[in-house]
Amino acid sequence: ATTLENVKEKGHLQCGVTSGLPGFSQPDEKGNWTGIDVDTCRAVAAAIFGDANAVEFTPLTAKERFTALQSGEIDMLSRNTTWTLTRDASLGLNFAGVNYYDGQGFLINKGIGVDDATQLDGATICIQAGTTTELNLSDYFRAKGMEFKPIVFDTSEQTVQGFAAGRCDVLTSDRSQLAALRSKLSDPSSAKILPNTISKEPLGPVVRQGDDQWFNIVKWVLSVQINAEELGVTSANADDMLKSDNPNIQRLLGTDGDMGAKLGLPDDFGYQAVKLVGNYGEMYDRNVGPDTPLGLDRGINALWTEGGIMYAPPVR
Amino acid sequence: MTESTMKAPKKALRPVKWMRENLFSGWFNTVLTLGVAYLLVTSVGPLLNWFFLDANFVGSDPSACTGVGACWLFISQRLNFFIYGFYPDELQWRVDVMFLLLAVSFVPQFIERFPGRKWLGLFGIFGLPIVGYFLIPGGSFGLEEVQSSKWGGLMLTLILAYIGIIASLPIGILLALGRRSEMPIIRGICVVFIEVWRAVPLITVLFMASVMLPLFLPEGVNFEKLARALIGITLWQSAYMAEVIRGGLQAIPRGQYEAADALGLGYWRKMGLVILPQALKMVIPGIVNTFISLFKDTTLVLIIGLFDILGTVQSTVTDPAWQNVAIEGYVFVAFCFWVFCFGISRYSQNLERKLDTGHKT
Amino acid sequence: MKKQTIDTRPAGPKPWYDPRVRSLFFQAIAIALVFWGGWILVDNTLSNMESRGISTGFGFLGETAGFGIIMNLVPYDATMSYGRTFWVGLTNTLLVSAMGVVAATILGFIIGVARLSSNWLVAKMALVYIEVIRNIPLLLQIFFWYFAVLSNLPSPRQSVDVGGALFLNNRGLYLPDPVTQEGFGIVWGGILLAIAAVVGIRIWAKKRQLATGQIFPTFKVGVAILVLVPIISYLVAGRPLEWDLPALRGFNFGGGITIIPELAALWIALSLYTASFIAEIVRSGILSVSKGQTEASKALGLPNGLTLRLVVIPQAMRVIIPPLTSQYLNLVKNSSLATAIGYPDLVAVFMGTTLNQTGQAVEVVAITMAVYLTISLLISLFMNIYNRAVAIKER
Amino acid sequence: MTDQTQTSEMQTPPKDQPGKKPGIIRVEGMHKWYGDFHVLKDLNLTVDQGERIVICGPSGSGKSTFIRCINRLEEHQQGKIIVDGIELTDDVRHIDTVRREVGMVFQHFNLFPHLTVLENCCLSPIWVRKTPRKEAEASAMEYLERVKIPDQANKFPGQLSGGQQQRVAIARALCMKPKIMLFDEPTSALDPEMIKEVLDVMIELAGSGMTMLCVTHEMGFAKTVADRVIFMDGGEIVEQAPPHEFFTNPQEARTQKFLQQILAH
Amino acid sequence: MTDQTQTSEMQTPPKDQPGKKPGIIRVEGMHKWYGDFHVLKDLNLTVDQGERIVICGPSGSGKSTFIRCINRLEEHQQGKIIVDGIELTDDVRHIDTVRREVGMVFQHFNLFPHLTVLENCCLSPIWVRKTPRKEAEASAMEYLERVKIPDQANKFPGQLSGGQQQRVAIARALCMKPKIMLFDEPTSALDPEMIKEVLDVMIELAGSGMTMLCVTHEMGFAKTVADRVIFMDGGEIVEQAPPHEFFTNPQEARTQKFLQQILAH
Ligand SMILES: Nc1ncnc2c1ncn2[C@@H]1O[C@H](COP(=O)(O)OP(=O)(O)OP(=O)(O)O)[C@@H](O)[C@H]1O
Ligand SMILES: Nc1ncnc2c1ncn2[C@@H]1O[C@H](COP(=O)(O)OP(=O)(O)OP(=O)(O)O)[C@@H](O)[C@H]1O
Ligand SMILES: [Mg+2]
Ligand SMILES: [Mg+2]
Repeated sequence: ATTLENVKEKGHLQCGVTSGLPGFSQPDEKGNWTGIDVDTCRAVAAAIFGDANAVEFTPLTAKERFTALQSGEIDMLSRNTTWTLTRDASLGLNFAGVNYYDGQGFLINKGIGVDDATQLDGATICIQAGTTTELNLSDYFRAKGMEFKPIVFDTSEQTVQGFAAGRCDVLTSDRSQLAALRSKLSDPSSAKILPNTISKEPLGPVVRQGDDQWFNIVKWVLSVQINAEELGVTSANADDMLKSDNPNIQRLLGTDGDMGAKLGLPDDFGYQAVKLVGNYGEMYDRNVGPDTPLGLDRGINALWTEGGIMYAPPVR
Repeated sequence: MTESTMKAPKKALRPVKWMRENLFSGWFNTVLTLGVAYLLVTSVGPLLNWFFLDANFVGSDPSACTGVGACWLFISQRLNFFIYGFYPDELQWRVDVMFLLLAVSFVPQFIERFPGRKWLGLFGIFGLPIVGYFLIPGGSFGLEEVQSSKWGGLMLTLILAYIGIIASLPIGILLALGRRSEMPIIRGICVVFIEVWRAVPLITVLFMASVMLPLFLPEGVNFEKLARALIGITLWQSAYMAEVIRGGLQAIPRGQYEAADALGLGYWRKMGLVILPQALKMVIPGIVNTFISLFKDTTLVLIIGLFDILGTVQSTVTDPAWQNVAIEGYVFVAFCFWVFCFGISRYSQNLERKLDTGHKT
Repeated sequence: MKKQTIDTRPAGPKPWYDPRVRSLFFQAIAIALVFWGGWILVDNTLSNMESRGISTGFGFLGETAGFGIIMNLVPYDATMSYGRTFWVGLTNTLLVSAMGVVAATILGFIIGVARLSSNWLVAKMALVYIEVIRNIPLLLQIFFWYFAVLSNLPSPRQSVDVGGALFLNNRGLYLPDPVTQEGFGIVWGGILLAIAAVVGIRIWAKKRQLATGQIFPTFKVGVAILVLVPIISYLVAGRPLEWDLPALRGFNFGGGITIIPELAALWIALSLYTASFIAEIVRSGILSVSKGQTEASKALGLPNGLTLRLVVIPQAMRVIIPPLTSQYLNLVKNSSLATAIGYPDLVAVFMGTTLNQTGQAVEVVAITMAVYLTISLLISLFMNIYNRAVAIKER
Repeated sequence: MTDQTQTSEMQTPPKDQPGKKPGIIRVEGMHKWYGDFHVLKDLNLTVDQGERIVICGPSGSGKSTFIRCINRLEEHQQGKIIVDGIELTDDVRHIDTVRREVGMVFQHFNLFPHLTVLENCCLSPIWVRKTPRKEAEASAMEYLERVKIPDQANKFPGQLSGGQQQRVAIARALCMKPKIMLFDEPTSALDPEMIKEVLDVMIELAGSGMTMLCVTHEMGFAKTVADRVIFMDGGEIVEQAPPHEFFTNPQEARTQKFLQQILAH
Repeated sequence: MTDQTQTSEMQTPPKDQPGKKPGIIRVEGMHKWYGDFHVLKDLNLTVDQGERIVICGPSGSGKSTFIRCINRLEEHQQGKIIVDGIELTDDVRHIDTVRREVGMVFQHFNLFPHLTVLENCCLSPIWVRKTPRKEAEASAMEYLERVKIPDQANKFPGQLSGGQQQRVAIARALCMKPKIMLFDEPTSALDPEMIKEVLDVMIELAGSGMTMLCVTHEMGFAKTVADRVIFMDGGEIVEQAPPHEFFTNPQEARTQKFLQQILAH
């Protein structure tokens, strides 16, 4: 059976997320998940079922995530995962797009008195296991002819704990996370983020290979959200926009054409996704934007029209 | 002779004599005593201060903690999460009912001569899982459904250990019988099964169960993550259980087997009516000890992302709102486990002693 | 004897009433079931993997790993292969297991004997230790030793400094590394000489005891020789040894030998935890030797020390060995909890990062399980041989 | 060998009681080995219904092995054993049928310690003979009365003295309503006072016409009740004769030596 | 109190063998308590070198406790025990010296199961007396011959029968070349055939002039070898007399009752 059929039969979408990363996916005390990765899942659920809550989350460590997806344990993985060639090609996975453009950075203990990554020769560095970060770091230090000592933890929580306990001088991760992780320190001002970005980290949802329909669904739900922002459709004005005579908006919200049917979805899937979850900008602002504890500027994640590189193919 | 009323002579005052015999007999013992006493005196004081005197118990937010002593406030504020995980507040009575039933069926086991404690125990073993099966997840009898992903904390720890031990019992019995079978191939299969499971670390088992299992199963067959963790734990545990039960089977004298044969009971009746009842009773302490170790091992589900009690604590100690509460959190979990394990192990030791004497008479 | 015509039933039973045939039949079914189940499993896995586009095979072991590992006993850097990461992880697992087995055994025996001490205070402290430690999950103890203790250690700049040679901070324990210089051969010679001398003395002393009954203080003399001869040869050779002292370089110490906190925490936790079980095993082993044995020994005039050494311990050992073996096995398995605190053992490195980077879950997990199985079987085998050697001969 | 068999048939006293089936147990040229050790050598024996046979002989002579072969607790490798017309072969049905007809009492009682006396007695009737529980219990109580311990019915074996336990074991075997009873040194694990209790019960049982094979060294018992005494040595039946003949006029040198020893003791 | 002690001294038959040290064991007004339980009450006894004493009495009368006090496996709390001129006090040196002079044979043999018979015998000579192994083994073989089991020297105790084990235990005690041998019911854990084996060895030993204290209920042995029979009851020495007198003409009512019981048996 196709993944879509399986999902419909189950009545919910099974989505793999991190076990706790502010802004991306994090459960609150009641077990309600929030974050941009979580919203990506919810949008897919909304598109399929018209119900943004028809989704269940499987918290995964970085080590477990691909195996869980490969084995069919989850239907899609939305867990700040970097798109690389190997992962696309030999792990049997497909990246359905990018919901956050990131780059690897360093969080350092102010006490060591460093303000550039090139001064980190001989440093002890905390990393999370099973990430591209582990590989980038090696490459970077090797290229610069520097040495380092990696301390590899299973979860980002333990990584912060290790850093907080003084086990390492530096914590490395995607820049988006550094701020979040720093906020978990008991004294956030004791640490600072270095300006260097040592890698490209396009993060996005992942599906298994071999089911193009499902791949398309996830890819186009994400594209719809980005396009919605571009077209000015928000969850607040989605109902009004149904009456819009902009053909782009009409196709987007399913009032015109059979875009949904081509994907095996209801025609109003775009409307549901935007109405129930919001467009990309809303997702961003709600979870990681400047008004959140993470306080991240849009930066390169702004729409291409606004100087960023967030660009989605047209719904046509 | 009339002197039988004579009392034993007393060499010295009791406490002095006791100390001389038990603490200061010989220079070696004296040195030891003084050394240990010094260590005790120097460590107990600061510990007591941290635990009680300087500790903060009351308040409503993190600022109530002074940071000098322990911040027990953190525990009391998050207790609900530690016990029930994400289980919805308004439905927690269901879990409470299970806790109560658990207590009702097992606390009397510690009390000799409690009327009907055998029946309560049997209810605890066979009835409780059934009640729990309907009560905790809900979804039937008009109970609202609660996804297993919302279960957590102490409750999850208990569920894992409890189901693990009870489900592994029958499998363990079959494996033990198989390992003592006269058929070499059956025996071989059981030996291999038992030894392989006993050789691999639980976390590899859990890893396989939690993320790889669907790979081995036909497409479309799927269980919940929790169910899969349980399958892994149960199979792993059944190998240990089999070894415990095998010990009991071996301890049954050959005459019992022969007498059952002479009465014309077939293999299954011989085992079911004569051998197993005796063997199982004999190994109850072993089973209880296995339970304790399983109970402790359930903490490993943290590594596969289930929020058991250690998982809930681990996930909250990094809460930036609270300063340095890791130790308090760990001490709290340690205390919870200690109370359970120590209690149960005491019980099993009692049992062992009782079975021991019961054997001779 | 006349054959009576009693209706005896046919001599050979019908096949399905013959227990031998039945047993063959059941076993055939069992085998068939196992193979069938195994085949289903393999078939499912293969078809699932194929349909999901997961590559199979062990070719990945030759690919470049590209990630760093903090501690390696075999040479390793990021340019080496995934296959090499396996050896790094395995040697790290073996290291911490071996250290744990040694420490837990020593500690366990001491505490087990302390538990039986006539000194009330010592006995009670041993009891408290055992009851506290063994009733708390090991993972929690590892967390405690790692996170709670680590955060109370000083940073490298404020290291605890012992004589400028030994440093302790939250990056680990730094020890001087001996670097041999020219002429160290003499010292090696001295050491070999001392060992040979001690062995010789032992043989001689034993012979003399057999011949004359006199007992030579082999132990004290042996220790003296082992200590003095190497020292003298060291001095004679002109101190041909330099110490590579650890020193603060940049953020961290360089040089010397480092014991990283992950290893230390795991080792301490494993040893303390396992020791509490071994202590109980030792105690019950000693108690299992009947009082009659000690009485008989005393009646023969053997003093307490000899009674313990010649009568009690040899008999206790046979009770101690089997449960001790399973504790060793547990310790090795428990060392896999390393992954929770970032010690690069087999599970953390190989079943962790390597698995994740390559995505070859089935192959990696299979290799890992095979390794643990092999270790277990080897330990069991070794202990069984020992156990057979100390077993009591019965009629 | 054949001559010995003939001798034994000749020595069997002709039974005059009517309705007795001849040859309820027939052992013909039976051999048994434990590995390479030849325990039982060419045994031939015919026991008629109602006969009471005592088997004696030095330790290790194969007495226990022999009677255990009769209800196939041990397997013989050569020759025939026919019990109540059924030959003991590998056929599981035959074994089950024979075991139902043969009660056995062991030296060490082998009562089931986790069941009460009554439950011990009812186990086989209920599960093997499928008797309704009520009925089984009633009949068990009858047998317990016969062995004079009805008042102990609800105690556990561990609470009884050795003599009482052995009597329960006898009652348990009788509850199967067997045609044949086998006793393997039923009194040798008992204290002297208790031996009498058990022998009394056995003598009463012998009086009721039950077919009995009894391994024992209680020569008094043999004299009182046995129809025939069989002497075994080195895995062979050396001599068999009615008790008065056996004790007063043993034929074989080995028998004479054995009798001297045990009577001197 | 005193009168009884006097009686006992009077009843001791005068020794006429030359060179015998009088009073190799002297027990004077000895009391022992287990907690509050008064086990031994004012015991007085003198044993001369070469005397053979049999102690009997009902179960629980303190016989074992008494002889265990003599090599201080139990501690007495009041009175004196002087063995071979050394008083048993808390002083470890004295205890060691005394234990070297006193061999003991236990009811349950207490052989060391992990050592061969020969090693069992050589243990004390080698480690306590510092005898060269060769010599120790030669002398052990002699004693094993004396107890008639030299051929078992290299077996382990678990491979021997009870009677053989007890004989090894005797040989082991003799290997220390003790001046005194204590036996605590050495035959009561044995099967009847084996009792004789062990008693024969003990009788032979008695013939060689060894000082022996033996707790036993084998009255035949007492009659054959004892110089004096001591009867204990309730922790007291009730009566002591040479065997013929003791058995034919006991003085005390308690003794008479006891003798009736065991002789009737
Ligand atoms: N399972 C066995 N394997 C090997 N040899 C055995 C086995 N059982 C018994 N034997 C041997 O077979 C012989 C006969 O044993 P059996 O028990 O029949 O003797 P017995 O006449 O009953 O002796 P006892 O009077 O001591 O009970 C003995 O030599 C014994 O050692
Ligand atoms: N360790 C002990 N603690 C307390 N009471 C004891 C102890 N050992 C023996 N007793 C008691 O002391 C009394 C004398 O025991 P002892 O063993 O000396 O008797 P005995 O004459 O040797 O009896 P038996 O013939 O049964 O061996 C008994 O009542 C016994 O219960
Ligand atoms: Mg027998
Ligand atoms: Mg006694």
